[in-house]
Amino acid sequence: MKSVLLRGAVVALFLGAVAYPALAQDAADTIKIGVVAAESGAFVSAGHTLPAGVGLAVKEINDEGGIKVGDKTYKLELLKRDDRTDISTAIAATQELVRDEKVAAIFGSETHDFTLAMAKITQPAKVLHFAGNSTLAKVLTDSSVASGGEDHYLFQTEPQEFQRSGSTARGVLKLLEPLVGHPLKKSVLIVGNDATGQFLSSYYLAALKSEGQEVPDIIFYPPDTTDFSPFLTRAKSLKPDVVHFWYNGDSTLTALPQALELGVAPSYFLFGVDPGIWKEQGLSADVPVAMSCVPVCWGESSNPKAKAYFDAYFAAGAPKGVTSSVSLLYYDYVHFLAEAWEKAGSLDPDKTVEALKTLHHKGVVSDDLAFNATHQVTHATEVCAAAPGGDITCAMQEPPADAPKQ
Amino acid sequence: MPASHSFRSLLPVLILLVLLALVPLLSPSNRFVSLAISAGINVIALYGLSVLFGQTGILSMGHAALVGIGAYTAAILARDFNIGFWLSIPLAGIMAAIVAALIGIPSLRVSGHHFVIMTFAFGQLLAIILTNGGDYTGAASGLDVQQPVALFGLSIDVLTHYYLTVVFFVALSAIASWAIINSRYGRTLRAIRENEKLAASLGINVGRHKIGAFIVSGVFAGVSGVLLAYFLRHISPSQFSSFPSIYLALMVMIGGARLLLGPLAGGILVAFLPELLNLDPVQSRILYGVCLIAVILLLPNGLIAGIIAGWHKMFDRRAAQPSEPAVEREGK
Amino acid sequence: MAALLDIKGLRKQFGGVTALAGVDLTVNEGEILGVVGPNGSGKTTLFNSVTGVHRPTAGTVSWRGRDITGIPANAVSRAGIAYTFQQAMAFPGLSVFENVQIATEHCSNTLTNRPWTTPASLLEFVGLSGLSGEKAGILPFGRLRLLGLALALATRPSLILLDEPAAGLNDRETTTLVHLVEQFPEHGISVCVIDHDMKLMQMLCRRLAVLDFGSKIADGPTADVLNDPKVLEVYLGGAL
Amino acid sequence: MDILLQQILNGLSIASVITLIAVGVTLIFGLTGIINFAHGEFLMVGSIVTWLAVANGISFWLAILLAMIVVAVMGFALERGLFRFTLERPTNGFIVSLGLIIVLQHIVIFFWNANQKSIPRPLNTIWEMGGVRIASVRVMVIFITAAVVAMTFVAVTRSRYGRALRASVEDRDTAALMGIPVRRYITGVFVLGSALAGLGGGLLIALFPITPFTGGTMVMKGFAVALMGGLGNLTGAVVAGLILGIVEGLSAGYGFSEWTDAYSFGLMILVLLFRPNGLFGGTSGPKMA
Repeated sequence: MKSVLLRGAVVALFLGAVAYPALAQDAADTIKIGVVAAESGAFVSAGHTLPAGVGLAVKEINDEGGIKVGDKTYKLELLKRDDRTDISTAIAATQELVRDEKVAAIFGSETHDFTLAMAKITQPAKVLHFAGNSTLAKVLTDSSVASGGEDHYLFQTEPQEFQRSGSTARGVLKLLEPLVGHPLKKSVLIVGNDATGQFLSSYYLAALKSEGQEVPDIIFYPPDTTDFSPFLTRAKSLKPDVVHFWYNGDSTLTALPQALELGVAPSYFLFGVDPGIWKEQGLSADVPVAMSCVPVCWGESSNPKAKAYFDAYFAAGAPKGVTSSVSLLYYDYVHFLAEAWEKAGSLDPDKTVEALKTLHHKGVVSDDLAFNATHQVTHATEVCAAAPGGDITCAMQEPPADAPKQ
Repeated sequence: MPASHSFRSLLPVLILLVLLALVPLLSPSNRFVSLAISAGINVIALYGLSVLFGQTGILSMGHAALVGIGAYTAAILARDFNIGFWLSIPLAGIMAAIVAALIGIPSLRVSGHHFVIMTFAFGQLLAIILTNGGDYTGAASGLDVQQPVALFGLSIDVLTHYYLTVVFFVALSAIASWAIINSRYGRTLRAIRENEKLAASLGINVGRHKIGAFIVSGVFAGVSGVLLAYFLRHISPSQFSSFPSIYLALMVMIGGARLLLGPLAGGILVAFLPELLNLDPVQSRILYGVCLIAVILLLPNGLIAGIIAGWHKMFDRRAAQPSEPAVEREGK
Repeated sequence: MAALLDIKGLRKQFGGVTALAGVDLTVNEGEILGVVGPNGSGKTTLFNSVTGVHRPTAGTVSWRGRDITGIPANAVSRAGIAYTFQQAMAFPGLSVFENVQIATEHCSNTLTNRPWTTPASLLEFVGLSGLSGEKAGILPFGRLRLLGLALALATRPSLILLDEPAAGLNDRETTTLVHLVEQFPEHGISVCVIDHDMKLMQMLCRRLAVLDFGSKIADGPTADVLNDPKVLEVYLGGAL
Repeated sequence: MDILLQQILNGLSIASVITLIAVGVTLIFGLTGIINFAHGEFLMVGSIVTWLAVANGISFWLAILLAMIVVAVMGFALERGLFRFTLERPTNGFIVSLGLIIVLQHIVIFFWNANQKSIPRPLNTIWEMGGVRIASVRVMVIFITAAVVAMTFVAVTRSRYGRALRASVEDRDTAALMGIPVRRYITGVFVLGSALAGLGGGLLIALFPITPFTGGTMVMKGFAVALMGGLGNLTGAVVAGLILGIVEGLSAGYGFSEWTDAYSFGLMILVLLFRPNGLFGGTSGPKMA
């Protein structure tokens, strides 16, 4: 019997050693901010931009001496947690940041369903939660964001989808038509079949139709497709004027050469592909290609402040990638939050939410960043177009005032 | 086999579970408790897999799909029929068991790797069906679980309370698994694992028992799915496709599929090993991969068998392998 | 004595090869029947076709008057026919005790007048009690055969089919085997043995059937069969 | 009409890529008894080596050769270093390969980040016959695959080594008794399979941009085809690859596109149900329990 008891005890000790106690008490006047994102695993290409963007903003704020809230000045302390592209780790990291570290705000994550699961922890704990997933619109309703609602402290740092889709559709058609030389009447969508793809395409389809486009088909492909030729041939059979690739930059860049090979359409639109990548990889096309970036392009931008931001962003060591501009969905809103705290004069979550809803923040993406009634931002979208063999022109597109009739 | 003898093999697990239940007294960090809950939920599914693979010798790479069935059943029951946590446990268990039986039927004709890749295909098919299931399955964005969890009025949603609920279900799974291993049914499954032809010649209906093993493994997976749905509060198809299934197979093997402590050890190791390596995220993943390789090369029979063998050597008792059936080492 | 097992016109075709070309054979209650024949004469195929390992191409197998042609292996065992395999088989990863325990747990007939119903008594009977804790996989070949016998007996059969039970045994082990098998009829277990060890068959069987190229060429008391010219010519290549 | 022809041609091109992966898998899986789920990462390493070589000015053809050599050497080191110890218990080889997946992916991320990498296409001409277009680079891949499969087929089935190899998988001990140096053959086939993965990786990056995670998803189809065709059976791998390629091409082209993968997985389940050991019957592969 003795040996059996001993055996159980040793294994338990191994477990006990792992339960390291909560970290040492933090310094007096710092505010903790958490970031949960994929810094390893399959989503690292999108995830790494979050800590990079937030880290840059926090450094800038601390370098300027921190923020004055009420009569005290605070420095910001950034806590980065890798979710390893695994929902259980994302949940554990959120529990740690909310309950152990008692952070004032959380940014992340890059994956739609991770963010929703995280929100179930941050919201009851009254922790401000900023995320750039456009699909948050599904949960952000007037009742859920009202005080006492289940998403009162949740903010979507991307425009309402009908606005982004509307301005994108308008921009794409406006930029491509002169390059193609004849009016564009028929569009076909080729979209990745996952949460974001399904959500975005429903709005973009409506936006195209409201621009007078005939859209005979939306072709969904399994998210990790590499050989797109069957889908592209199917699109070709519909004889479209424009083929619109949504939304994952990597998949779109895999599909484009195959589309050019098959000569599918006289022009293409690549959502989420940055002109910077277009030039970096020396891509070229014998037909006009439009591109749009989320939210602003780093390769070629008509937005003066974007260049300064991205120079600092890449200088801080982040690799140049298709998703580098996603960092802006987080960078601007650290400054926005800091300004809200200063305006509210207190760190109280409810006061901060009120400040966030009334403030108009001058950020990189736009000089007039503001959250609407359902905690979503409204700003213009940047669409660029590359003429065959060459120069890229970009232009900001203003969003439509209200959603097209469904 | 004298009953007291086989009870002895349950004792280490019970002791370990009591210790695990006392962990909240050490006021561990919330991160630890959250990871422990996720690990515990995996362990419940692993006990199902240990009956299927450890006892019956059938490896399945679609076990996470069955957990998914459990989770989605719980979410849909809560959404459409307002059925809460406790009632959805048996219902989800039954649903997962039915799907498990369906996945099991081909195992009567196809065996070995051909069957493994088939279960892999089933796992992928389920993820595709859920992704394209429209509003009913919440399509690719998945489903929310709004129902609160309470027991006799006490809210379980507090982390440590949920942790204790998970430990309770892990204990239930361990005891059920122990009961199966030491029962006539368990011996029948082991006979099928060791030599199907001989088993049939002794009157064992091999086909029916194989399907039975799938059904049992499905029940464990379904219960695990309910606990997962109510813990994450939001489930989506990508959590139950092929790689999660491959990881469940990894956990049960690295722990020791045939031993009562195997699933527990495998689940805890795979969940907490990354915690010990907190270098830069990418470097710690490299180290994590290396550690997995090291563990299985140094302890080919799995963690528990390795610990037991090391234990005997350390106390230089006779190194012959212990004879209780439940603690036998993995044979060829 | 009623015919326990009655095989009529049993044929078995493997592709172009005719392993059994219409064999008639009966085994009576309380009898020890021997089936002999040169290698490849269809002895094992006969067994496999009765025990459900193979499905016969034609012919019928009836057991106590009931047609059991082609029923699955586990149904044959439940009907009360037990058998050992040519290559001695056991559950290698499990202990000897557990091997036999499994067999006793799956015997469904409720015949109580069988002596060996508990694992301990079975192991005692075949002389393996000392090894009950050992893994079956490490048993030497001779003991593996005895374990196979114990497994078959554990299902409380009315008829036991032994496929070359003495293969690989030394003389001492063969005599103990013969001594064990001889006791079976007293306990209501009829026996049918396949072997080509004539010395063993003479010791054990009172009746012999001879197979050659898939058909039966002789069937009768052991002494007569051994002097039958056809058997001598085919089997022993000339006078004994 | 030309659309149907184009879809069949697309299917043929998909088939060639999947078959090239399946040949490596069916060799290693079927003939050495090693369960290497990291075969996809071997492919990815082949792509990365090709990318690095081309980026440093080396011609594409030399780069592919380099990729084959590097991955072959890596295969040799991993077989000698790790998989040699798991021959007795293949399921442990499966765990080692899972660990390798994580290690190889994250080493590449550590040195060359996780962004998408591509090389300029070695051949740019695109042929067009009556509305049906095929890129010369895809035809190149089809021909190289056909050549590679033919050469491996001769090596494995016709030659002395091939027969000895298949014998050693059926029963390692008996083969050893007959004087077949089983250990050396297993290493030899593993290295050959790795070299094929290197070649596959090089051709893959010639067709599509790759990320450190592309290998993982591609290899699952390779496993499916290897098992559908029959483990260790090269003819089976080619035929099953063709079937899967055409089904995928037509289902994406004409069926419900979001169910494309469902068709190929469903097809695989049906084939295995009716031909439990694969279309052409192969070895049962490494032991399981």
